[in-house]
Amino acid sequence: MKKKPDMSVQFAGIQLRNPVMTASGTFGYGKEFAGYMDLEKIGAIVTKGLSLKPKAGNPMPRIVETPGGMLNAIGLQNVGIDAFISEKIPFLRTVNTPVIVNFFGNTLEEYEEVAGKLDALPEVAAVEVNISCPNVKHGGIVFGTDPKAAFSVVKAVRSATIKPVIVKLSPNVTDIVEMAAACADADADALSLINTLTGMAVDLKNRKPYLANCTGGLSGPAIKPIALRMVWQVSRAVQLPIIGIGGITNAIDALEFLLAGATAVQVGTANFMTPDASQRIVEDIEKYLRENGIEDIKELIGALRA
Amino acid sequence: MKKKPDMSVQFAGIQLRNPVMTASGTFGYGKEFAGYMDLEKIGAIVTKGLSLKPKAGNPMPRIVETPGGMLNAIGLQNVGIDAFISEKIPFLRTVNTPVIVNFFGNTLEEYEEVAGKLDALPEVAAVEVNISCPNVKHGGIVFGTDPKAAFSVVKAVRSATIKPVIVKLSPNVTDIVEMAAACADADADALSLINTLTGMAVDLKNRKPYLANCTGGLSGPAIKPIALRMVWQVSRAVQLPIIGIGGITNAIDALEFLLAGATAVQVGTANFMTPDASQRIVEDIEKYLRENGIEDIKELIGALRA
Amino acid sequence: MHFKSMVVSNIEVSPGYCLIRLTAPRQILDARPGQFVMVRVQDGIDPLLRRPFGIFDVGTFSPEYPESPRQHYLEILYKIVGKGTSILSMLHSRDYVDVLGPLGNGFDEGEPETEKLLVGGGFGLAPLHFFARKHAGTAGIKAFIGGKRKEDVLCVTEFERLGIDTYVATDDGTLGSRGLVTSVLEEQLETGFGSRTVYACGPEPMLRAVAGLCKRHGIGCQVSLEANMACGVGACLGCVTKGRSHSESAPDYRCVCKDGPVFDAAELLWD
Amino acid sequence: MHFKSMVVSNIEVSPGYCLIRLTAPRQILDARPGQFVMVRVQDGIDPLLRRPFGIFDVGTFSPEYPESPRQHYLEILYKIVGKGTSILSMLHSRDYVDVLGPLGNGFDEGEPETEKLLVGGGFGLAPLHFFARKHAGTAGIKAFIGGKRKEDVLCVTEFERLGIDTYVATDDGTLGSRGLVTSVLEEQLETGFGSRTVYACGPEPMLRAVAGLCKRHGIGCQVSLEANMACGVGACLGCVTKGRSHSESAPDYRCVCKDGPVFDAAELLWD
Ligand SMILES: Cc1cc2nc3c(=O)[nH]c(=O)nc-3n(C[C@H](O)[C@H](O)[C@H](O)COP(=O)(O)OP(=O)(O)OC[C@H]3O[C@@H](n4cnc5c(N)ncnc54)[C@H](O)[C@@H]3O)c2cc1C
Ligand SMILES: Cc1cc2nc3c(=O)[nH]c(=O)nc-3n(C[C@H](O)[C@H](O)[C@H](O)COP(=O)(O)OP(=O)(O)OC[C@H]3O[C@@H](n4cnc5c(N)ncnc54)[C@H](O)[C@@H]3O)c2cc1C
Ligand SMILES: Cc1cc2nc3c(=O)[nH]c(=O)nc-3n(C[C@H](O)[C@H](O)[C@H](O)COP(=O)(O)O)c2cc1C
Ligand SMILES: Cc1cc2nc3c(=O)[nH]c(=O)nc-3n(C[C@H](O)[C@H](O)[C@H](O)COP(=O)(O)O)c2cc1C
Ligand code: FES
Ligand code: FES
Repeated sequence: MKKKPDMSVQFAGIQLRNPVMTASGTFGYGKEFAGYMDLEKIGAIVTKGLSLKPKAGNPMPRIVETPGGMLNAIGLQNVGIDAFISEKIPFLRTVNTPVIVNFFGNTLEEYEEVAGKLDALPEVAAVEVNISCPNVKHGGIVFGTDPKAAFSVVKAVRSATIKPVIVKLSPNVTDIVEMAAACADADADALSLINTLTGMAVDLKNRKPYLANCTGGLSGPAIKPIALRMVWQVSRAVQLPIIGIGGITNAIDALEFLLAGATAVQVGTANFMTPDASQRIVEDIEKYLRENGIEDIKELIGALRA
Repeated sequence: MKKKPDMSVQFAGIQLRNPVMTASGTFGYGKEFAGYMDLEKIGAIVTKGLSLKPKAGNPMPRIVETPGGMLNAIGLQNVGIDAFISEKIPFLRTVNTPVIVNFFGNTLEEYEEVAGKLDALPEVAAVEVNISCPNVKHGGIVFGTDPKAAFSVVKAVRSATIKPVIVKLSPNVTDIVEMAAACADADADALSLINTLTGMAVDLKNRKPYLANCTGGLSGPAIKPIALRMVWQVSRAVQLPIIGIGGITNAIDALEFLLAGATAVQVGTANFMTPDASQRIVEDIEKYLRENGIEDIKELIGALRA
Repeated sequence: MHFKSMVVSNIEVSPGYCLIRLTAPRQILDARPGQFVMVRVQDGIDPLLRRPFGIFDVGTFSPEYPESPRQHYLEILYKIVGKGTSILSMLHSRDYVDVLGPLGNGFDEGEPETEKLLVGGGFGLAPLHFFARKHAGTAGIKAFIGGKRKEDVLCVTEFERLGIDTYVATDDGTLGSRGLVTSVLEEQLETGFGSRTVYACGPEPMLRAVAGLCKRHGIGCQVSLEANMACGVGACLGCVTKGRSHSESAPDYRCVCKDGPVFDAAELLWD
Repeated sequence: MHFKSMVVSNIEVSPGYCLIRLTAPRQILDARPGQFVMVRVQDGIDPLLRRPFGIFDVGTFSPEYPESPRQHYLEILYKIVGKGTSILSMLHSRDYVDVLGPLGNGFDEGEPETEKLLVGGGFGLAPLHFFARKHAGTAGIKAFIGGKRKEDVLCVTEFERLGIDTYVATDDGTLGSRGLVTSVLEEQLETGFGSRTVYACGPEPMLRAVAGLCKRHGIGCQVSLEANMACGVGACLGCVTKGRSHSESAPDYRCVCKDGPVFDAAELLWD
């Protein structure tokens, strides 16, 4: 009998019992999965992307399966920050697991305002800034595909909150390291990568795009190699802790991300395959550590010999 | 009994009996598959990427399966243009199917020189320029991720050959339309998209990147949604015929690319799943056209109602 | 619930339609008609997502081998349409699947004395069958079954065996009257009287027609909707439908999985 | 060839190792020992690529049911290591797989009077078994089988049944002598005389050791290599290995699938 391995990780001033979180938009506000797993077994819950005002999202259909993945064009539907505080926080308060709130804005000012409101909430362990959104004031250029725009968003958020600021990067860029560096320059505390890749599905029968929105975000196992590559590139170039995301469905996937340089991981689409995917991953990581005589999971972070 | 549908397509001065070709690097020099299918049933054969001198390629392992796809880091191993002419052309000459030669260079000058040599070969119906290669003279920046570099490569090739010039785009960019437009400005005749996405696989047991080269190119069904999206974006913005590539494994996939705006398609990784994949796709497209009373495949090109 | 389930039987009941019986924990007996399950038909990533299916029936049976305890089951009536349902149709008894459910809200089962008109087409009969099984014997329960051709008309025997008056219509007239099932329903609505509710499940155009009919006749109508689903538990917002008051500025989206799949037709926007 | 093939039987021959018999066209009888096939274990994209397996045997059998014609088969001896081989191990008789092959070059079978020393470990025994079956009875054929534990030592009964002297070594001494099979081979090389060739198939370190041994003793050595493969026909260049004269400036890569999988050990670079 080996002794219980140390699964805890810390970064950006956050202390997690283990490195496994749920990814924004795939886990609702936690409560939806409460009947299917123990929310207190995972490292953190990341909630659905919030905006200042409630957002309607896109028309239907919004999701479609693709080979080894899925496209979603939810369109960031959410209840808005006020309803989040009144309707969602009370449940989350009862769960002894850190809550990280993902949010976005249509303008710099909105980012700043939401960050300010979140700053006031003791239940929020950290904020995760989704910068994969078009800047409606500047011709719809996506904040997360332009280093300068990313820099200003992060600066704005940084100035509005003393909570740890995690920036979630878009993979739809030529140079992910450049984006990561811009966020580091703007004093982000950590980086999450990756968000979804822009894709499309075609409905041959009706000769239409399958999704009402035409394009959607690709997630799931299909994107894992791209996510791993980006985590690895960024971890070697930028001195910020990284949360690895993209196609993680089991403990092996999660451990691969740690080796590639991630301090923690998020589980997204896999929650749809198995509602307790995140909890199982925690359990299986622990089993792996035991079986391989690894006393502290932190030994694995960035341990890839390349 | 309906009459035989017209499967032919033409673009950039090339006339094909049908729009289905094989993708470079997945079909060798044609001969490798001769025993498993009828090479005269498909639209064109695109050969393995050629360079001026023979190229060794990367150390092993070079390939690994990923969810719904595969990574390859062949490293552009090839026999070089001279051996191509002496050893590969003689067989290809015996096959009554247009041959499109994919090639690349490490410098602008090399691109130009190979294009010049190919220009002299009557067996070559068109050239396909792979611009997903690092420019060794300029700090290794990949030609295909910088519009200016892409423009100059295409210009150089354009000046060296009167054959149709097809430019094969890299998907590892923020803005594929910008890249396509740069190629159009440089007088490309057609565009092929997409090449592979850069990805990585990790060997947990040995704590190493799985591929000797660390990163590799992701291909196969996993990338289809990204490829479809890019074909659709480019077809709406740039007035050049497009060859759609990425994860095509069956006739439905191929038809989706045509709807999204491709004039023809290439079948890559699917050749490994079924050696006669490209021929089957031709047959099944014909069946689809018959069953749906479509007399001319050209009706489908760009027919997506978005 | 989330459970591993063993295939007990899996038979083709009409060309292209199969009925599968799956073992389930005891609590399955509490499932309400109109609820559904999300099935993972095989391990791996192909298919990636679960597939939603209405509950056709639940119950208890004694396995064939001696001394084994009685087991509970869940039945799904499904149409083979794509990858997931093809794989499902090839499962043998003793194979395993992974089931999430029962999910969503069932039909509002109403007062015993209310006349209940069940209207369904294709696999939409599944939840209606479960409903009928529970309410068989109550006054004035009637079934209206539509389909393109004879083969698409399911469950007639089952309904008749439950002693329910059953009306059939097919587009091509190969079974029952020729035309739409909504025409048959309309006749009924015009002749009948008393308190009535319609329970409908089937293709969207049919539901739309039924909802319109009920609105015109001022009678209650519950519809069970379909939507592409990823999570099934209200988390992904992939499956929404527009609520009555929906507008771009004041969105009123409801989750088919969590707020439905059964809705009061009057609560939805039928634009 | 490229053919759909029916599973005739699929049995576990040792813990973690199975032998599968697959129907094949008549031409399979022309397969040469050392050749391999690429198997697509199921439809769909998971797994995506074919899996390469050496040919364990080929032959002809009479199906059980009366009046059916005699059929030809191909046998594969495989170890369950990952997704593809797990799925393969769950196939029942009458299931289908898709086979490409025979592929590659077999062993150079040499002169009848040459002594043939077969050296293998794990599933590396598969092609050696096929070779032995063809050459059983010829003078001086001997088999050297290695493995970690007893369970990894395959085919001993088969070889003995063919009347072949068989030497076994396991790392833990649970069967045969304790230690590496190469030590046993070395003893043999030191005592024996006359014209001899070694035929080796197994894990890379073993092949390297065998190749070194043969070089020192100046005798011929043929090795069958493994590599990750995509196409199996020499098109993708995914499976190369370094030839003797390889250098960065003058590359000499050989395709394991097309130029191999069997190579003269002296033709390769063992760096
Ligand atoms: C609440 C609910 C209850 C249902 N009950 C039944 C039932 O009792 N019997 C039955 O046969 N079918 C039922 N369906 C439809 C069933 O889910 C689809 O036919 C099935 O998912 C098709 O899967 P496939 O892989 O065979 O098809 P594919 O077309 O290959 O599926 C591709 C994707 O589209 C989705 N999809 C395809 N058709 C539908 C559809 N009609 N509704 C929702 N998603 C779809 C699939 O789930 C999958 O994600 C129900 C759907 C919902 C939402
Ligand atoms: C010429 C040749 C002959 C072979 N003969 C046999 C045989 O007779 N019996 C047998 O059991 N095995 C044999 N192998 C090895 C066999 O191909 C692998 O064990 C098998 O591919 C593993 O597949 P998997 O999906 O179970 O494992 P996974 O590890 O899930 O496979 C992942 C990927 O790695 C590849 N891979 C994994 N292990 C190997 C390996 N050792 N060699 C090549 N590719 C590998 C797979 O093909 C697949 O693409 C042979 C390999 C080669 C190249
Ligand atoms: C249905 C759905 C909704 C999502 N919503 C959000 C969101 O609101 N904010 C965000 O930053 N990411 C969102 N994502 C992206 C995921 O958090 C994650 O980055 C992505 O899905 C890749 O991880 P995966 O492959 O594990 O799913 C969403 C993903 C899905 C599938
Ligand atoms: C093994 C392999 C080798 C390749 N070699 C080349 C090449 O030499 N030149 C090139 O332009 N593309 C090359 N490609 C990319 C393919 O031509 C194609 O663009 C890509 O694989 C996407 O298509 P697919 O998903 O159908 O495979 C290669 C792809 C693979 C898998
Ligand atoms: S399926 Fe996810 S919210 Fe309904
Ligand atoms: S496997 Fe493709 S060249 Fe050998």
